[in-house]
Amino acid sequence: MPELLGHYNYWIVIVLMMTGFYTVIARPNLIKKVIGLFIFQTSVFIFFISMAKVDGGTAPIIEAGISVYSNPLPHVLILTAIVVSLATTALGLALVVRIREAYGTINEDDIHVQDEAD
Amino acid sequence: MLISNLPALQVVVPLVSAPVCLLLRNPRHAWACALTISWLVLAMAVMMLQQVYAVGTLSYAIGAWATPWGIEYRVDMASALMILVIAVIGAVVMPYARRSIEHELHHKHASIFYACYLLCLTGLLGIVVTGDAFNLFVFLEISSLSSYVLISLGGSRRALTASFQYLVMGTLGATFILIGIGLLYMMTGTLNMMDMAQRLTGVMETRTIRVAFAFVTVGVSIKLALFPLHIWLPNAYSFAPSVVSAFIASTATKVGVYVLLRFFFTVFGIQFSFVDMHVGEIMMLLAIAAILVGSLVAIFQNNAKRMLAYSSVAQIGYVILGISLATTAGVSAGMIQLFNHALIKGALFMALGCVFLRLGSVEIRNMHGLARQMPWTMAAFVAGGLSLIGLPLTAGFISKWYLVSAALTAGYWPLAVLVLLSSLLALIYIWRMVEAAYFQVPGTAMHAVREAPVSMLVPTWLLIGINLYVGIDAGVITDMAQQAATTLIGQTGQ
Amino acid sequence: MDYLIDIVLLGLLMITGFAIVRMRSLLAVAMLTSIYSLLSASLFVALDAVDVALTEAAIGAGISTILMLATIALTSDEEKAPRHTPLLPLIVVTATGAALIYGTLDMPHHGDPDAPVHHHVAPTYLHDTPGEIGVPNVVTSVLASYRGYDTLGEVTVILTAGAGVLALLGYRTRRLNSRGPGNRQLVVLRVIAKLFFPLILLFALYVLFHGDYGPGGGFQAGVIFATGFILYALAFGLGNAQRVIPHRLLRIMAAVGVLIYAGVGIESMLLGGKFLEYRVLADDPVTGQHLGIMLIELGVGITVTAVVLIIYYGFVSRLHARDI
Amino acid sequence: MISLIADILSWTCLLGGAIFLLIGAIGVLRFPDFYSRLHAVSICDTLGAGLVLTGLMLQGGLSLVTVKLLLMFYFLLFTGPTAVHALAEAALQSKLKPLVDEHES
Repeated sequence: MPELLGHYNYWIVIVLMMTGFYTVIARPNLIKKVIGLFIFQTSVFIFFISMAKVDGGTAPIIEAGISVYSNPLPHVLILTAIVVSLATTALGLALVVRIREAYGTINEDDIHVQDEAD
Repeated sequence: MLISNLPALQVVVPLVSAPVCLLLRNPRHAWACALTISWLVLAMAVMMLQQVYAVGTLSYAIGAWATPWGIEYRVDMASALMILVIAVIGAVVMPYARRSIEHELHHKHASIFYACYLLCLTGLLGIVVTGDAFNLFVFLEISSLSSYVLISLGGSRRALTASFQYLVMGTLGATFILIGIGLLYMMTGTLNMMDMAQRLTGVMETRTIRVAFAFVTVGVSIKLALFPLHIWLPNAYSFAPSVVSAFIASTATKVGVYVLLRFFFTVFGIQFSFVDMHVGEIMMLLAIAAILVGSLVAIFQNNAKRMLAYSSVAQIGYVILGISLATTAGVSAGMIQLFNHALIKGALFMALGCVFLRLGSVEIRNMHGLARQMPWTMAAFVAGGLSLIGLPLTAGFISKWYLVSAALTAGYWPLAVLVLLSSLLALIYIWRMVEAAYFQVPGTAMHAVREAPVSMLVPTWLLIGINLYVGIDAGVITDMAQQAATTLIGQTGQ
Repeated sequence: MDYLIDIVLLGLLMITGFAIVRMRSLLAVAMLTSIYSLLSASLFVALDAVDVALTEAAIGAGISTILMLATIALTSDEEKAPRHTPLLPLIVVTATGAALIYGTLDMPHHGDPDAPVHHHVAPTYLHDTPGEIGVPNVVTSVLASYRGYDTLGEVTVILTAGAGVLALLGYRTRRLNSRGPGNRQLVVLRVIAKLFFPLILLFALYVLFHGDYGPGGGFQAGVIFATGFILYALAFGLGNAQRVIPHRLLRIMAAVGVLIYAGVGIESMLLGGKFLEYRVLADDPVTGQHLGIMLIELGVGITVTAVVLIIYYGFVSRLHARDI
Repeated sequence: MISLIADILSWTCLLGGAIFLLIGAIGVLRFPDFYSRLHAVSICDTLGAGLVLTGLMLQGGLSLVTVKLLLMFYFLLFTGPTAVHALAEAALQSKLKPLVDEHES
């Protein structure tokens, strides 16, 4: 059973990543694109945290009587990455607001049509 | 204290000054701050280069934690050369920036602009200095986020969409790199690049490492705008403020190339990258496509900035072409081209910035007879253009010479023909500008146009001057590039 | 049992993910995104990453959702159907996914204690932290000390985002409605907000200073602190929140936080150590580490609070300016 | 013996809480309009979450965990009704009419 399912976690995470990736490249709505990026990044975080897990381990906070801890390093990396993703999301959404004010639409196809007309 | 902490200071000084700049409300003060820091960075870059010459590769353990537990800063010849490129461009662009920014930006955005410029500088320097894979990702994001902001500050509404497009593609690229680093970490258990290279030898055969290689390559290729992934670049360069176009066009993609070199040669090693994964052949094809498509599309552009942007796509192609040969001669040709192209594109975009300041437009059809009104600016543009084409006595000639001879030595004579052919294409698009500016009858509105201010002309001509100097006495640069290439390729032996 | 929780949460994540792709109402998509983030935070707890879970819940499910809702309010709620069939994206995504799955085949199994990840660098952190740093939470020690430079980079990233939002959205003070929305309807919300505002701030301080011993630290504390003010602004109007913590002050705070962090690094250089070498800050190395970590967490907290509020003010002041 | 009783009690609470949460969820799906759905939601906040927390407190015994759970319970008691109230208020303000049986009116 574990032999067969040793990677099930990663496979599902890959499907999740691709859901976000697809949303980014296939949807013309700009907000949807930002949301797609967010999903993509969050799924990558799950991937990192999955690799940190040790069977039978606990959270890496040292306590007497516990000897097996999960790996703290990916946790640290992902803490950093989460903040980066917040920064990207905030900047992306601010751009969307300004684009809407300038073009009156947040649909990529419509924006393209307006740009062509310029 | 100064010398021993030099690698850290190189990045920390601009980092600390960015929030200070944000606090200075007066645009003049912010500009003065950014200018001082840029020159300081250049001074440190020169000192660092001397250090590397004197003692070889520098290693600096941040927080005094031994590698691989802490983050290591590692400066070898290749990184020292890149730092020099970034620092030179930064130091030249800043004195130029004041007038241009006063003209193109609302004054209340000025201090934010300078803060973001310093952050971008910090990010680019950090990428080059670091020896830690994840730290590279963090600084990549600093430079990317600040360049999105800088591009969005361009006046037109298309700057916003250009910035958004760059944000989406850049974040996808960065996430791909993050996945690649994650896979590498999973198989090696370390993040330090040198340590990673050593521990990779045991797991080279696994499929996971191959996928990691593919993801890092694709992610970095988005950042450096390699041919099919370049679509963000023309818009970003065309609609950004002039100063930003000059700065980013001559540094950001170059740093992308540097990251690619680091991963190909230092982390994965030449054997794995070029023999097992055949990345050389793929890169060569993409580079050829980039050179041809970029040059051809550039010919048909009516906006001069857009034309230069497509030309950048082609020029990146040359750099990648050199690297794809995977010989010391090829890589050093790539590095020379990288250095020279930074100088040329910086100068050309700065000349266009002067034009935009006086003319309010960079459409070629508005430039009829411009050379009579702005002789110095247009002369700078022509000198830069000649270098772009690769005429003898210019820096462009040196890089093409080394590229062609590297290709011939490696036995790829059609590449030599390709380089010559694309020089002809470059001649055509530069000629379109020259024809408009020198040989067309000026319109009536043209009489009001004056020459650009001295504070903008001098930096532009400074770059042109370095350019011509390199064209005549190339020894310094080729020497450094060859050393850098030897260091990179030599590391593979381990 | 562990696996069961894993599978259930991953299944829920898949359902939410597909719903996000399919749905056309952006308001619903924003809420689903929040749910997605909360589900992944729960998964992080199941995978022993409590610090990450706290951050994800605060940032992903909290702040990001608020920003998405504000953006939707400023733009529009409906998504148009795409014009062309998404054939190329489908091919790209399938290829990428297939490549990744191919890559998993040689990976160590999930939870395998013998994986290389757990054997080279990480055990040293777990082993040396009590002696070298003296804090029980290893995530804090790695974040703030061993890899403290990454964290400095991360604060810089957040500062960049703040500067970007300042440049793009600015802050419109002129036509701000200081009384906020209708008074009578908001009585309940206001009473509760008054009750909870100090509690939230207190909790933020707890998270900040308890980060050495349990999950928490500067980022989480900063976000929670900012959330307190966001609640206040929701109940009493942006004008009143502005009076409590003015925009000008936020800009200063954002810069000062980064300066505190980098200042600690420079101070350690001046004292003869390397950049960010905390142990030279005090006579005893462990005390020095404690002091350094405390100071940088404070810097992080200040910058994050300020930037989150700058971003929030930026979005919401546009909303007000448009309504009036 | 005591621990057995505590276990039985706590599991009863947990199961009861789960059932109420399920009922609430079904209600949200099945009820015809916004206001009646709100009615269904509020059972999740109060009875559902309350019972689950009580069950967990019984599992935790006299420890710091129980104190934290109590604090959570206290928070939920305030925030749940406030959130529902704010939602209903917002719906009313945006002129959403409650669904009323045609025959009676």
